[in-house]
Amino acid sequence: MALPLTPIWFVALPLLVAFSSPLWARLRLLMPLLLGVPLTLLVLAIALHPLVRTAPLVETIVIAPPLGIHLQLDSASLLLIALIGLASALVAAFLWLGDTEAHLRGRRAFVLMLLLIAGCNGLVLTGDLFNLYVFLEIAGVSAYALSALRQDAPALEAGLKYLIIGSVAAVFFLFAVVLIYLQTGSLSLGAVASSFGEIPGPMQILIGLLMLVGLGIKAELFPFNFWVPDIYQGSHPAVASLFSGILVKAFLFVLFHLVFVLLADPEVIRTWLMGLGAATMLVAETVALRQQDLRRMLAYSSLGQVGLVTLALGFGSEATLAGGLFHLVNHTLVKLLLFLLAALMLRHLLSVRLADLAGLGRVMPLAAGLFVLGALAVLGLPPLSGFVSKLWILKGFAEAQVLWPIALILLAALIEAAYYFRWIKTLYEPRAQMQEGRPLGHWVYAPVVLLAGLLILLGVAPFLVQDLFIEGAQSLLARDVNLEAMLGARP
Amino acid sequence: MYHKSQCEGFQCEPGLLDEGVDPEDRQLGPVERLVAWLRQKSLFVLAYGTGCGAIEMRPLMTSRFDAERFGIINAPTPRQADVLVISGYLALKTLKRVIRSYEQMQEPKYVIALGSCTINGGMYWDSYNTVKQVDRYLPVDIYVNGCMPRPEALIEGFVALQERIARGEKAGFHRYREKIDWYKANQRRVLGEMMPPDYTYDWYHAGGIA
Amino acid sequence: MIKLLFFTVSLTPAATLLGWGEGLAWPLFEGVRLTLDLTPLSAFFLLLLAMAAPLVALPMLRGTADSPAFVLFGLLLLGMQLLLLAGDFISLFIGWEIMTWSSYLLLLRSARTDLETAQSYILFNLLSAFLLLAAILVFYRFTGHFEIRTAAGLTDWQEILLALLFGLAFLTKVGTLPLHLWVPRSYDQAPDAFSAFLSALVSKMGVYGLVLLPTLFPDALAGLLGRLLDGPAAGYLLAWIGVVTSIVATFKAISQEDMKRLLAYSSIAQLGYITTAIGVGSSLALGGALYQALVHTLVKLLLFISIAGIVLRTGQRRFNDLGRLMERMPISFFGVLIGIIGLAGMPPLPGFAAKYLIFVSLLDARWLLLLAAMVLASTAAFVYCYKLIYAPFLGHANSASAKTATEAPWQYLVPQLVLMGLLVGLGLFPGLGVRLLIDPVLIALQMDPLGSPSWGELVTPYGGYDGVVLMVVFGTAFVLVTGLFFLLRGRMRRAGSPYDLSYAGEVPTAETPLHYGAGMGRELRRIPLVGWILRHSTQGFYAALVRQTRTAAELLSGFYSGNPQAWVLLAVLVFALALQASIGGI
Amino acid sequence: MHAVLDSLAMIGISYVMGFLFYGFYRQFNARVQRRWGPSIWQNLFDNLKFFFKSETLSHGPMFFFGPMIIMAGAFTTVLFVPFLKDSDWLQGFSASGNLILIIYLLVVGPLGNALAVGSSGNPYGVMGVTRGLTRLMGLEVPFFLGLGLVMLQHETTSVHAIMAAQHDVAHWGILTNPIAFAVILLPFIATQNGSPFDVVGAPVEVYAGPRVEFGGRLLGVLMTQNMMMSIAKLVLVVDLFLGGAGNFLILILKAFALFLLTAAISMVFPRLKTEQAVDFFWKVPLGLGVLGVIAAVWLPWST
Amino acid sequence: MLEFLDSPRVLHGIYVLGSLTLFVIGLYGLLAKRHLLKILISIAVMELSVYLLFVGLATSPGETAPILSDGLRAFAGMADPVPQALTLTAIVIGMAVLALGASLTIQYHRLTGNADVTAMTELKDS
Repeated sequence: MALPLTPIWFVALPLLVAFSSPLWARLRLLMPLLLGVPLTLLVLAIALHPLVRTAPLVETIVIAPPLGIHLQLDSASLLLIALIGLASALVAAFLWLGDTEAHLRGRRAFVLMLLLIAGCNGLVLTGDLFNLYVFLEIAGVSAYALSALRQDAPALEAGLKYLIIGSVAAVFFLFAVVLIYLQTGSLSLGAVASSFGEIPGPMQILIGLLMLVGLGIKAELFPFNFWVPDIYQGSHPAVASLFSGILVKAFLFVLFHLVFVLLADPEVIRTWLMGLGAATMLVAETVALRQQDLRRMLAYSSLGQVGLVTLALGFGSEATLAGGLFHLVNHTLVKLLLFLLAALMLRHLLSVRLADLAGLGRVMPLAAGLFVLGALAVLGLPPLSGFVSKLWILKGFAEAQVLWPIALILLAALIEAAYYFRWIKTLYEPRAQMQEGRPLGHWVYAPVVLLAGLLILLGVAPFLVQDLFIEGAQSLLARDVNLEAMLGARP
Repeated sequence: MYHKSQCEGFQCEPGLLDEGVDPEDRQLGPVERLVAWLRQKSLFVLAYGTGCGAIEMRPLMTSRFDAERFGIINAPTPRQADVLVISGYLALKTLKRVIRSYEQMQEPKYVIALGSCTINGGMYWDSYNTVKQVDRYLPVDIYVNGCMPRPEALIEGFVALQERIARGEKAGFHRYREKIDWYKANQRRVLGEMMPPDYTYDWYHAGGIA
Repeated sequence: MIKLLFFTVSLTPAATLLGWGEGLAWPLFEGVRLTLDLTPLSAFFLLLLAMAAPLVALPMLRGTADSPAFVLFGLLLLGMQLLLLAGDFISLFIGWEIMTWSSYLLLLRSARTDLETAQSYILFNLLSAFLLLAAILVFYRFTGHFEIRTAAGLTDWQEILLALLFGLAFLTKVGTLPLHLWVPRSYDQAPDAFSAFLSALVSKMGVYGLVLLPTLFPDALAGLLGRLLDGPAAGYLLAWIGVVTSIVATFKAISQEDMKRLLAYSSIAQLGYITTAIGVGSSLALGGALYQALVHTLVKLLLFISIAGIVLRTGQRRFNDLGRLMERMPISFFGVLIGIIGLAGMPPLPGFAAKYLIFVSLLDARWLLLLAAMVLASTAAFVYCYKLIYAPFLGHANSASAKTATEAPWQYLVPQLVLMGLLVGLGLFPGLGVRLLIDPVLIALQMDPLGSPSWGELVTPYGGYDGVVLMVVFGTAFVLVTGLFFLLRGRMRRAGSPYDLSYAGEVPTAETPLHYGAGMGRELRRIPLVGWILRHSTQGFYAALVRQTRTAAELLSGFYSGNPQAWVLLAVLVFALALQASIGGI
Repeated sequence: MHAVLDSLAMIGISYVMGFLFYGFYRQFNARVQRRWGPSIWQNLFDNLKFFFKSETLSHGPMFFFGPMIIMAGAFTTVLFVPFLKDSDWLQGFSASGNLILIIYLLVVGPLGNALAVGSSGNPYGVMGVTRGLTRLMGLEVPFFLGLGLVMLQHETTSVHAIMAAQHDVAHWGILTNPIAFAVILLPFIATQNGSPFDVVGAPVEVYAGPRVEFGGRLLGVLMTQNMMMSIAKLVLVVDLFLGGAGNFLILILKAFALFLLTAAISMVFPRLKTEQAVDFFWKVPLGLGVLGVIAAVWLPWST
Repeated sequence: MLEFLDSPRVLHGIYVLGSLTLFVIGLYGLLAKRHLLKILISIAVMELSVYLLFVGLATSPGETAPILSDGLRAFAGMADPVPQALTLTAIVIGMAVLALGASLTIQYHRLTGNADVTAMTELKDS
């Protein structure tokens, strides 16, 4: 029996593999599978690309009429799926090749990571609000557990904090879902979207705000993102790289997917979203100036970039959307690179505080060099990919004749430069005495070098992949087409 | 209390002063004559004011005495000066500097000793810390006597010097070059540890050319 | 082997210049296409680059191979070539940024760079870069394309806005007055050979941009207030900015106690002249600006490399610790000598030709007050030029290492000799420089060429001079005088010791403070204007800015308290407020 | 041949003129102070005496070359200033030069000598050089501004053209552009190292100054170039403001008149400290120059 | 006497009031209590209030449970089944989260000897 190429595999495969983990543990196949599953998903996504180009792929798994799980795969979500596959494959490769700590290579980590992948894929794919809640919780629970994985005080603290704030977010989101259902009597995105306009105004606002708070907490927007640095600092950097690389991206995508589908005219909340994005960006970059811990600094930087993406996506013109999506991808790659490097430094030196990293350039030249590369990419300096995406976003704003976001983005980039270059300077501090740490193998660097290569490649030849983002932007904007596809798939 | 334990100056070496004067008049060629004439027309003075004599030097340049009409003008540094006027008693400290200044002047150079204290100790004849007789340490060309001599006397001294220059006589600086060992021995005797370093005078030992 | 490779890499700008065919293009992404093209203007600056790169590379070859530095230098060259060849703004910006960060990383290769220097370097340069990007985007918003060509159909105000943004970006790079904080410290602390490149070439990219501006917006300078006297009114402002920069930087340079810092300030001052000339904007002025750029490149390379040699041999860089190196490092001495003659703009070296053109252009525009101010800067420059040659080479050796130093190694001497030759040659033939280098650029900028009847002559509508005659007269006079004097020298005696000085009857010793190095120019403070300038600095402003930012960061980080209950409380409060605001407000 | 003879003549004339003028200055000064004063030839005697000093101390090659450079600079300066108007003689190489070049040539020599001062190792000498450069910084601004006004008036930097434009008395620069003359007058005295701006090489009081280590024949060279340079400057100002000179006699007359004016001013003012001098130049002559610029350029009737 | 309670509006009003009260109580607990378990319980209470609201508002008086049995073949007169199903799912998920939270709390308490949320200061800005 030929397995049909359907979107359901993106959720089902990791779940299946995760739940049969005892078998794999017995067969000692955990690590190969942890690498293999995302890679399979990535290949699957690439294989589906030609299909999706023409029209969104909508699939409904009927459990019992009228209940069913709607999965909707359009160009934008395909992009996210592929990104999640790629990112988690790279992290898996890092864990495998890098001979990392035992708790990251055990069964629990295996299960939780696959769950996280499944949850994120589900978030991106689902066309149903309640399923969204379910996937949100799946991703959430696995994330809580992942951050507490090391089971020492900081990790447990991070896990607990994450759990508390995540549950609150889930409650808010659930509240919104409940209200939507009570107002419209349906949960399918398509149906809700077509009747969302008929809900009385104040109720719309209430729902919108509840959603915004719920998703805002998860997607790390400004007044709701205070938990982020703690969690990233407490978790293992590799895990944090997953959070920053895929989890946040999935939630961001969900937020904007909802915005563009539910609202007939997204412009009503454009100012809100752009304001939130700008505030996130500026506040995070400013606070990052005084950080002394690499993981925490990267967390703030991640927040700043999320703000930038929000600003770009919130504006909602095609160019900013495409640029925003590209930047999303770039940021994932860069933050993977930086967090994985942080993991290496942590293993080598047992600390990633600023003072302890002084003079690292002599002890770990490759790591330091790659850190510089990553920092340059975050800052959007050519010829690295961050430059292209940032330029794309800025060009979008310029085309739309809106200049204030350009000023804010450049200002934020300047502040960002202030702290990134402080770190770089410290890495190459000539006078520092640095003790030799634990030696690392050469293969450890393979995924990181691959990431760096990707950054350079995307920076030099972005035209190779530009169609992906343009199509993704178009499909996000094409509300009618999406609605039609979703409604048409209704049983 | 001053103890006359050794002879000084003329008492020891009575022939010294006469020895400096060239007995036979040297015949000057026309160029030498011109040069000598030019030299006597322009005297740049380094006035070394060590004592009360210095006060008599100032009026020399004023409107009343107007030494400039003889081509006499003050020079700022020893390098540019032709005439060193030592105007007053010399203590050990000042002697050292006078010698140094003299040796830094460019030849031809002349020394005028102004006042009794400079020439023979004068009223400080029994002081324990002054140098009594400057011509034991530096070759003096003109002695202007008095305590203190008036500016007119000094001008007379200058004029006498000019005449000697114009005649092309051997001057003090020749003597200093020729009898450098004697001068240095005298200087060393009083200065002892305070002698200036060798490089300030060792070229004299090589005949004045280094 | 690596060294050989590196040296080959340093020749690439020359290869690019010689082997450039037609334009290249590279599609970046949707709607953005990079085009590369060689215009006469970029060829002029590329020539400077081609000349300087191997000369700077040579001293870098000494000692153990520093491969990261080599790679970064290669990247820097790549970025600068890209910048110069750019046919559109995006390529320009890419080149600009590559130049910025690779030079920053090169700066970090020095053991002396401290955090503040590094931060100020990168932040000011990124500020410049981001201003440039903002300008490019505004340009795009107004015109709809990225190409570097005369922008048509803009209103006056749009042009002025653009010129302001671009101008600020480029002025930051050349270190114009309130934005110069990064220059002295980074030139001072950079690796010694690389300082030469920073000062001579990297800053010239700002000049390139500034020269580009009038071609982009021919009316921007005259647009605001029309013409003032015989020059553009907005340019008058720019010219004053340049001159004030020169004056302040010159006085600051005089008060420096460190060779490289002095050179850094002098670099700011020299680039101020160029800014002024660009403000005038006539063909004479632009010719002068280009000539000054050329001369300044040569001179600063020469001076920085010579001084790098001194630092290499003595390990000292403060004026107080050096002295009397003339006998120990004669070639370096002549290097610095030629360098300061060029720097001071004295005839017969080409610095005079550049200054002459700029002066005449100011005269032509009837901006006499600017002329006077510029004369002030360029005369005051004599003081620091003299300090630069006196303190290391003349006077008395003031440290043990200065007493035992030997001549710099050949890697340092070869570039010096080449540059000396170039400077003297150019001084001899100022017309040749005009004919070969300046006029093609002016023609390409659609301006009247300066022209020159012969190699030796520099000609302007206001009269000119002949470099060959000048050099020959001076040389003949010198030979004659020296020969005659030598014949009639009489009895000459060499002083027996460096301490054989007429020193008020004293005998100075090694302990006597005889070297007047760092103190030179200190008494200038007693002049009211100079004292005022030297007492003030922009440092306090930037320090306050940093302090404010830190405070803001501290305040904002209060949000990130680490207490989950506070997070929830804030989220709920925001929710309630937003709800109140949007529903209650309706 | 013509060029060689011409050059020699110019050098000789400036030498003799210089010493005679300054001899006169000394006597004039003495008479003002109610004394006899030296003879008019006194400066020449001094100079020749130094040339015939039998001993000269040197501090090394650079110390030796400094006076040579300054002498060569003085020769070059003299040769680039046209002495006569509408004549083949006493032109030197002035056709290949211009006003700005001459102003810069005036400082080439002193800077060369500054090297010699530095290499002597005497801090007092270097102090003197610094003072000289400081004074230069002060005086050059109004001096150049005044000359700028002249250059602007005639729209050329060529001394020949400026001279040619002053074809009769009514067109003399001093009448057509009196402000410019007033502006340059005091700075001009300072360039001549005249009182009250002569603290740099002041003869008696200060054990300092660029010449502190020079003696013997090298000092003679320095004195010579000083005299020649003074004449070059005098002639230059005559060319610019007094309409140049048609023949040698008029040249001497005009130069002497100008010299008398500057000497009279020098004589009656007490010496200023360096920084006082600079401050003075930046206030009074420069202020006057700014007024001149406003009158010449900014006001509506000025074209 | 209590017929007015049968009117859907009143009944729904009571549900709304009740669940909002619960929500606020939960929120209060979340914000004011310092023991981790109490906080977890408060979150559970908040979730519960949302479930109650959902189920309560989705049902009108007189409707029966939507169970297709006993010969009932249609949904007539039954409450909307979807909210009930969803609520069940949500309860399960909430349960899982709560369990995870409780286990983490226990581990944390074992490791550090405290369960006070304000004492969790290992991670903060430096």
